[in-house]
Amino acid sequence: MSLVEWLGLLMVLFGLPFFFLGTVGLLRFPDVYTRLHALAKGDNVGLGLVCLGLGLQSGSLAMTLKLLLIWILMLIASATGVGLIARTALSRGVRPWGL
Amino acid sequence: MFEIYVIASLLLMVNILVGLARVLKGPTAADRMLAAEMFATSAVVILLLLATVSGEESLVDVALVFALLSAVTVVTFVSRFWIAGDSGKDRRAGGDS
Amino acid sequence: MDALVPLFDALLGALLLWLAWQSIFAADLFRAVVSFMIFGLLMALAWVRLEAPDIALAEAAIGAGVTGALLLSALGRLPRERYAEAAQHILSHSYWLLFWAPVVLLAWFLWSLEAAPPSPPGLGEMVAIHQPAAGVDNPVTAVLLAFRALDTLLEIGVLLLGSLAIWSLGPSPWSTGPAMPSPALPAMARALFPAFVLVSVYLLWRGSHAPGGAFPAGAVMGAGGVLMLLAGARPWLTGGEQGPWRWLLTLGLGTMLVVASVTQFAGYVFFQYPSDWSGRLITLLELAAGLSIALLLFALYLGGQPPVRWRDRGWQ
Amino acid sequence: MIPDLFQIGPSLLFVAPLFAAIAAFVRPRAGAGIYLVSAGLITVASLALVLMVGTLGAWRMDLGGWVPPLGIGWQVDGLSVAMLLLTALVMGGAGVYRVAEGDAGHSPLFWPLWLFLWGGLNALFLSADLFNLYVTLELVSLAAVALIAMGGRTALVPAWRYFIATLLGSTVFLMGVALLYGQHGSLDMRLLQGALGPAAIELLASLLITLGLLLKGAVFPLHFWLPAAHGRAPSAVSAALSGVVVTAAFYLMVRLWFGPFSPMLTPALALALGAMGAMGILWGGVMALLQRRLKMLIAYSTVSQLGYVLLVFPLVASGILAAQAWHGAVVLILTHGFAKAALFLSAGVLIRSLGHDRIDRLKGPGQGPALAWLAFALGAVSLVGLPPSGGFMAKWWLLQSALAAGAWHWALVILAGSLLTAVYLFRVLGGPTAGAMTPSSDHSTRAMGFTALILALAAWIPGFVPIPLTGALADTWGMP
Amino acid sequence: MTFYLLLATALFLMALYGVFASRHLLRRILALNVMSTAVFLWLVTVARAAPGLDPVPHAMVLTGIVVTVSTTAVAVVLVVRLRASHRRHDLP
Repeated sequence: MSLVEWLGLLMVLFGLPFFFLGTVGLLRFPDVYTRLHALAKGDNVGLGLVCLGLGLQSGSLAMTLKLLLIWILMLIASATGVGLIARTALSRGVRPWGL
Repeated sequence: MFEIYVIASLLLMVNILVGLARVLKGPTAADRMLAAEMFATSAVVILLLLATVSGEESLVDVALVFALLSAVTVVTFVSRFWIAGDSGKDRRAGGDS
Repeated sequence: MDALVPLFDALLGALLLWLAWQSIFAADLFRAVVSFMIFGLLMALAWVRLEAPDIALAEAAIGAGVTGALLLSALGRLPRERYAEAAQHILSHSYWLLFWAPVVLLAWFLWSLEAAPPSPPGLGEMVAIHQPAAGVDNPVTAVLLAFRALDTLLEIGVLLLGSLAIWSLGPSPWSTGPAMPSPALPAMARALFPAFVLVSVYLLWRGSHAPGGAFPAGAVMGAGGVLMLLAGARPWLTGGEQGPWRWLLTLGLGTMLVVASVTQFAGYVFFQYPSDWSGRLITLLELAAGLSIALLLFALYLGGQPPVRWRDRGWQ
Repeated sequence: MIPDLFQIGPSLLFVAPLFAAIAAFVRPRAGAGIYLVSAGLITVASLALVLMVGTLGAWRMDLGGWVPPLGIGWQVDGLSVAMLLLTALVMGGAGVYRVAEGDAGHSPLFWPLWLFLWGGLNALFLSADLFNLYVTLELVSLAAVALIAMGGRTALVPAWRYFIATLLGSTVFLMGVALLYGQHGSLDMRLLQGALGPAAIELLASLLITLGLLLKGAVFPLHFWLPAAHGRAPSAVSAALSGVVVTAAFYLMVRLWFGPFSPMLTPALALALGAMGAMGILWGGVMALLQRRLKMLIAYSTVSQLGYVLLVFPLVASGILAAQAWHGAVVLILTHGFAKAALFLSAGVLIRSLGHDRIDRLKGPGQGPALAWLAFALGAVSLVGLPPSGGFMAKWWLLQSALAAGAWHWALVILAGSLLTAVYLFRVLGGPTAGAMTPSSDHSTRAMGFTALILALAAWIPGFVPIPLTGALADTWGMP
Repeated sequence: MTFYLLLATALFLMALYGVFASRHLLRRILALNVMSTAVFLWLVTVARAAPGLDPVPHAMVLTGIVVTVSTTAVAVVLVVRLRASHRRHDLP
């Protein structure tokens, strides 16, 4: 295996824990707003690292671009989605934890 | 290396299984929706890992479609079902809508 | 690794069973719908495990797109009471036969399954032999648009008929605009729309030699339309009698009917493509079907006949 | 090169209604005109096919030139063309009735849906491929549910019940098809014919398919959805549903159990199917007797009359005069379709001119247009099975077979069912014959009554000229 | 592959029970959807077990998915209409 592939594997392995932490947050955090925070980490950082890592290993430009596109799409969706849900929750009167 | 990816996808499945607790518990609809979004991301990663393991390129297309359409579900959720200003329902964060 | 794959299958199977149970029997209706959406998500993984990426693609495009949006929208129109009596037994008078007959039959079948495991002969070899004559590289496309093209014609007919049936029930039941003015939503829709077009064109192009084709492409495009609608864009599709859109909705079915019947006058049998033209005709059919499917799925989502003139909301 | 009529004829039956549906959707104002032109074309083509099969014999088509099991096959034999003719006359007649009714209050989407229903039915009767049959069944159900819902607010619940029942039926049907495909790698009925044996999986598959069809055909314990759906729909739609759509399920049962499934038709199974039919005859008859609204009465009568078709299984299984029983069942499907359509259409005329269909208030003088009552009476006589109507021929053949086999219980059921039919139909007819009838008042009511009359007369044809019909039917593949 | 056949059978039976046992109309639609998915799962498993990966069931399932989408959409809209005009969303 080449150095680039090792690097890729390393990035994937670094990315995966974000998902497990995201689930821990989803289960343990006290309200919607904090859970949104936990979710966004998995979506953005975890998926980003996995996509980059797999892209490094794929060795084909088209595949790498596709993986990057997946990450960007997920970023857009999760950024807007998190904002919309938080806004809606506030306007529906879901009280943030500790207030 | 591929064994690691298979183990990783297996762990992600366990992750989904554990996360289902949030779908069960709620309490608000948004919590359940969030968990579903989380699973969508996990499924994308599982698909990407399996694509690498099997060398089947079309699995990346499936992941691409999931990534593209994950926005549709959330936006429908907040504009058709869990609508803003429909207050009083979630005041104590216990009443499910 | 050999031990891991059955473990993966077992975990997937357990999750699917649990989610199916939740989507049918969960006390809370929204929980049921969310479970059903997750069920669809994991079914895509099952299709992948069974080496059917084309079905995974279709399931992903439709489940996460129009079906999910439709279920959520309908749920928003229904009263929000809790449903405690999730699984009431209403197996009264005449239902018993219908319910117990298949149960007994299938139980008996399971018992006999071990004795004689099914050994499917399949048509894989026959498709492989005749596929060059159909003029496409993807065997599934060859089956869909050459060998069993009548099924595909009727399938597009069912889609068109579904929209007509929905329209005949009345005007669209849900308000169309965004529920909450948010600057992020139109911005996102504008950013994503090129991606929707790009991905569906890509899927249509892939279809000739790999999993993809008219249906996933159309489904992605239709879901893109739903997103634009929710973000406040004014749809092009209207309920009036004028305009090109009625033609476009019927384009897929019409093209297939024309292609199927015209060749008869040149001495071919019904639905036979002249051999030199086969590949090109199939591409034409895919294009027409893809365009119609996108519009038809969007029309299905509307849930009723669109207004003759949409209120001009513009970009908020 | 001259187009081949054996190819053009069936494909015209398939293509014409779908093209017309598209045209009627794109140009809604011309809907009725488009319908009339296409209906004429399809009816002529159906008649031509009957003549061709009667004189030249049955044939098959391999669509696209792909030979099954790879491709989809169509069969054009006696049974198919008989059903196609039934469809053409009932759908054609009921459509003309709808044209005569005028445009007031009609959805412009009626014609596209109606033509889709017709196209789906034609595709169903032509198809010899089990999966293709599933798709056509779904097409027919979707069109039917939308048409039922056009009956207004009270039709929504019946439409829903029908939809759930028929969707469940389709899914169970598809499960059976999937099992068969797994075993044999083929979906073509003729290819499956030789291949199926009495193995467990195949028996299970055939039973699942039959269960789905029993649900779609509203056979006795599963009839719960039918009366309200057929009673609440607009009259033209009720005529099409009772006359053709429900019978499609019976057609498939006859086709399958005397075709590919025949090795599995054990006496016990035949007895079970016959018993369900007999229960349906009696139960539907009693329920019809108890109805207070005319259209509900006619709808329950469908449950009762179609029960006769299931008697064909034990009668054929007994082996004596089997062909007689088979012909009787098929002719019963045809005459019932015509007579029932006539009944629903004349009920529609009565509702239009009297404003209600309460049976107790139908009695008395001056009750409505004579033409509609005439059509109703003629249809009723055929439905009861009095000579020399077509319904008589059908029931007579069934009875003969039962008597020859010494099956007294079936003979008794046949006679009791006819007696019940006579009682509930003449309960309706008892009123107006006592009073004076008025000639049809306006032009459109007259035209509507006239279409009902023509359909009622069609139900009498087999009583007078049985030979050509049985001649065409004789060339049916798989006939006992 | 027997595993997936068993899974399909279990899903089919569970959904069949659900169609009868649930009162809410939307739930029945979900049950019918699970039921047809079970049939599709059966077909695809059969295709996988056939020699050389049989594409015909794949095509059948793709057709079936489109048909299911249309019928589901019509059923969902019918439920919404029923609720609007009859104030009810459960029927025996």
